[in-house]
Amino acid sequence: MEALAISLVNAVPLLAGVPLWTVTLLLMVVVAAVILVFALTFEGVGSLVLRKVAGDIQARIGPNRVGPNGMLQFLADGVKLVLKEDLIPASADRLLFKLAPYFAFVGSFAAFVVVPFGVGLIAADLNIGIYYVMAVTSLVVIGVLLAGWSSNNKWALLGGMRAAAQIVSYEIPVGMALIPAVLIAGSLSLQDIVRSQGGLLGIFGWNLFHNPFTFFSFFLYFTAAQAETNQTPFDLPEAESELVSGYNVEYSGIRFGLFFLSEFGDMFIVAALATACFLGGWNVPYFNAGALPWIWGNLLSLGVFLTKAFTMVLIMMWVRWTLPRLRVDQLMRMAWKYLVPLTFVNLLGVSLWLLVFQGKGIPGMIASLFG
Amino acid sequence: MGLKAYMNDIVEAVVTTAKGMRITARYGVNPKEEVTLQYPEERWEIPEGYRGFLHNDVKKCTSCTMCVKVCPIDCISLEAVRGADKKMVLASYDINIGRCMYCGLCVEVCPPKSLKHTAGYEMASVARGELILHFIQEDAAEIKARVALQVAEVAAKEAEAKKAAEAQAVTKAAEVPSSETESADLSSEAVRAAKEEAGKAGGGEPKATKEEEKKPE
Amino acid sequence: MPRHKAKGNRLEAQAIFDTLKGKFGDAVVELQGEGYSPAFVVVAAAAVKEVSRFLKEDPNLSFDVLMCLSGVDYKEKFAVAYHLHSLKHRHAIGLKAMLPRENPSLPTVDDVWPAANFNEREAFDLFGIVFEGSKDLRRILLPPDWEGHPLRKDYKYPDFYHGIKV
Amino acid sequence: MTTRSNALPTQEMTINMGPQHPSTHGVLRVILTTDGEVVTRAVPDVGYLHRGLEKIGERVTYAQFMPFTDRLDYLAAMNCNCAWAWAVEKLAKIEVPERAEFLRVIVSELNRISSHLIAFGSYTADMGAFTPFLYAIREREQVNDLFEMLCGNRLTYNYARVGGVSGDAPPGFLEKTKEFLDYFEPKLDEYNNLISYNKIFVHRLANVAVIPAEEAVAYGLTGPNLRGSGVFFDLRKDEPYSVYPKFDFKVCVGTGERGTLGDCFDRYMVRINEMRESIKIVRQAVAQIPDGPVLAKVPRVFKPPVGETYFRSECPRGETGIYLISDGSVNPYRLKIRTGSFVSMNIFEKITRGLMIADIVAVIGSFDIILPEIDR
Repeated sequence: MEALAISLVNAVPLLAGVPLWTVTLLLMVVVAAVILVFALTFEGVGSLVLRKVAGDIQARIGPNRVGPNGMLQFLADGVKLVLKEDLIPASADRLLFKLAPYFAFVGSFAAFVVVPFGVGLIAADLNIGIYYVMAVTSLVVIGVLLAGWSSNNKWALLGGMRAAAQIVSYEIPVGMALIPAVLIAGSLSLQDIVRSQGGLLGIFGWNLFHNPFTFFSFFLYFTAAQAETNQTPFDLPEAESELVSGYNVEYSGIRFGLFFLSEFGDMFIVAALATACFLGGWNVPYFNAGALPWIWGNLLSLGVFLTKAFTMVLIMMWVRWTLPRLRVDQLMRMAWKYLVPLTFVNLLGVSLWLLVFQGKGIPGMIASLFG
Repeated sequence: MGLKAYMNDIVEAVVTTAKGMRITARYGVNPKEEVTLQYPEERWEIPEGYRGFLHNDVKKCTSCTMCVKVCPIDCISLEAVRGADKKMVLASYDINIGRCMYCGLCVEVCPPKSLKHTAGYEMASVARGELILHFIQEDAAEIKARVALQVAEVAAKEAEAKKAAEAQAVTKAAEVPSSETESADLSSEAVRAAKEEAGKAGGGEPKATKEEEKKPE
Repeated sequence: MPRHKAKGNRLEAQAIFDTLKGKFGDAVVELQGEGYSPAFVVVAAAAVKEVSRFLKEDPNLSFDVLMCLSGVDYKEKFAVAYHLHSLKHRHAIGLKAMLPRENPSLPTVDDVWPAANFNEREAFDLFGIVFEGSKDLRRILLPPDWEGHPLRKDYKYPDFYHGIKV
Repeated sequence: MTTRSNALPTQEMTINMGPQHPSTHGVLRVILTTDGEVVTRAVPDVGYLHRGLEKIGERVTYAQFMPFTDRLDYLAAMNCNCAWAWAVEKLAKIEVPERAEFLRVIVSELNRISSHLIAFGSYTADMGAFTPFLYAIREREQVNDLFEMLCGNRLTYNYARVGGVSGDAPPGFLEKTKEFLDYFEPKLDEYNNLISYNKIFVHRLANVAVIPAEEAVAYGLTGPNLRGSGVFFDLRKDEPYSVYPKFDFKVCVGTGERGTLGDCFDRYMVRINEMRESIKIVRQAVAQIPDGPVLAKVPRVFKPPVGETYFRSECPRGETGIYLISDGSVNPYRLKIRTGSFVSMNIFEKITRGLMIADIVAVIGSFDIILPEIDR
């Protein structure tokens, strides 16, 4: 961020007198605003696309009344949620009740900082990228637990307990499944991971095809991440048909809206991490986006990244409208007896593979055969 | 839980999920699968036997109260007065479609087939009063009054005709004794009383009180 | 007993009545045959439990299904009608116990046929017939504090229930 | 219920899976006492939809009670209509013309298909998969269109009459039925691929609330709930009424293919297979339907002879038995309707001990109960 600020100060003489740290601060605020706008629009459009995809799959039309073919439905939802009176149950724990949605939203929005949108487009290229994401997304657990406990409703309490058990126990497989990408790139920073998948191999440079273990760990990551963000096969915390509506049963108005947005935020984060770590992030296949002039390089890489992320989101929606829901004990059994051992074996496999082949994947070796 | 069962679980999970997703994908991909109907714009065509709101063709209705008796929830109310020409005149015929359950028993049992189901089904209303269909626009009491007057006039005409007949009979009786009996319960006073009341009510419609139904002899 | 070959022999009502008459003597009062589609064996109220246990356990009767238990108000007396069916022999019989008009009660059969519990609670709820020894006899369909038993012929509708017009 | 002595003293929670709950299929209230997620005792509390149908039955005439039987089990109104008509005909020994009996069988089996579709759809929706529910509703709409064309109403048909049926099938009805059956038959395999054998769905259903055959018979379960436990008892085969003997179809029974015999999965699969059998029946009925009148001569003021009768008919949710007492007057003297869902609630408390809350939803779905039938 400082480099950007210095280049800005040199370019604009007007700013010469202003001390450096205010400029960086201002720049951070501007970037944060851009990211927030992107996050909110994605979450709004995401909810509309979810309902359209649902309609399409279920042989019906989906929202098509508000705006041309239903395009402004998400704005209508937003306005409705803002205007709706948000009730607080009489015997609820008021402070925690109000606090819970912010935890949930902050938990999911903070992870946007590290998402590698383009060649230069990243809010903060932290060198502990993935570790940071793991830490921040576990804030959602606190939010959901608070919501469950503070709304003084037995169904919400059950929903909160389930959420705590589920998200915590799926953090481990998610973490373990991402580490192969870190091993290959040799750094936690997401930009480095994406750059490690670039180069002339094009599509085969992706970590997905690096070796059979990473291929397998992509699917492990995808399932575990779906569980961590309460997507359908694992949407036990807000199970409509059992717990009436899980932890957000007592929420209405914009508080419910925040939970709703944070759910879609999580969805995007999972898709973004999947593309960054396994599908080659913003790398344009067979073409070095960095070589282009500044503005075009970023736009092209941003476009490639977003298409990959959105296809991942669509796949999540597709799975959401197909599978039934697991029971709590089956959920736990799947986490501890299936995902955790599999990810560990997988991790072992990747590290052995890297040791034996000095970090080169199958496509890399084939390419080196042909010189 | 041997390793084989463990592996089998995973494989089975993946295979069945994939099969399920293939089906939802097939529906997701081709848009012509939509079956929903955009209600206010498009409406589904109603088959002709459809049991919608009831409609009673008042002219054909002989007010035989069969429909009132057969309705399980008594939502048809009917008032009729016997007219001068011995046929029943409908004073009021209401069906409370708020309570009606469209079972169709009344339509089946209606002898003159005047009560029919229309194809209407959109009658949502704010006030419950609107859900009571009145098939006779005129107020019931007026009809009764008018009918009572007609009956009275006809009775009066008959009375005069009878008096004239008596007069002839008396003259004839002078030559031939006649054994005509006559129950003149309808004396001329009844006619005069009816007219008086009409006069007393004075201007505007002749608001006659609800008169007893006159039994013709 | 997954497969029910119809190997049992299907007894007629008269034959069932005779076996019961033989076994229980005067406790079995009469057989209501004509006009009753499944014939009814009228039994003294006190002997209902023994008769029903015998009907269930006896091998060539083996009435293992209690299809329907219903209270009936015959104006001057109450009755509880049991409809029984045997899966093995494919035959059906009715069992009827006559009860006096004021505080009618008879022993329960829910230990012979567990299916009887809900039906007995309904008969108690709508007729006021008390089943002694029942597992839990409380109102099932009406609110717990409802007075009167609606299905009785002499039932007068209360005007209000907790201020709600009935 | 904590066993270890030094364990944290936990308290049991009582939750009202109350009259308004997304998956109690109506206004059923289950009082759950749970220890965490595990249910120690689930007591069903019924009666929220009690309209006193039997008291009404004593003040209306035999023909007037027909529309009330629609409200007995509104998802299978045709079966209840025909059950009432058959019961009164058995009491008064009325001869029903052949064509009317065929029409009754066709509509009863079509209604069985649409009722099982709802059972299948709402069961998968309770388990979290919403899509199959909409596919099931799409198919059911076509059955509703057929009924609308036949008798003019989509849900409360009031189609049967004492002595026959209210109206003959309009032209094109039988062809449309054949079209529907041909369209619908492959759909069943599609459902099985989509959801029935899905790993998660099977895990949610198999070995949950197992009812052994003896217990099912002792508790008086009937219909798919009884056959799910492996008991071969189907009224259409064992106590044949109407023209059912003319058709050949199989009695579908639970086979314990994905867990022990008599679990939720078996009851669910019996319903799916029963839909196939109903398709077979309707095909044969449409092929063999004779011509002729559809309503026997029944006097307008219908006074049946004095007597008592108990008629049992196979409804989608179990056996609907009508115990009818007539004292020769125009109104029935006493009318007791025994239904399948009422009896399956009887066994509910016994088999749900120790299950989890999510399983309570699975058990309610597997019994396919419907509240107007329980409360009458």
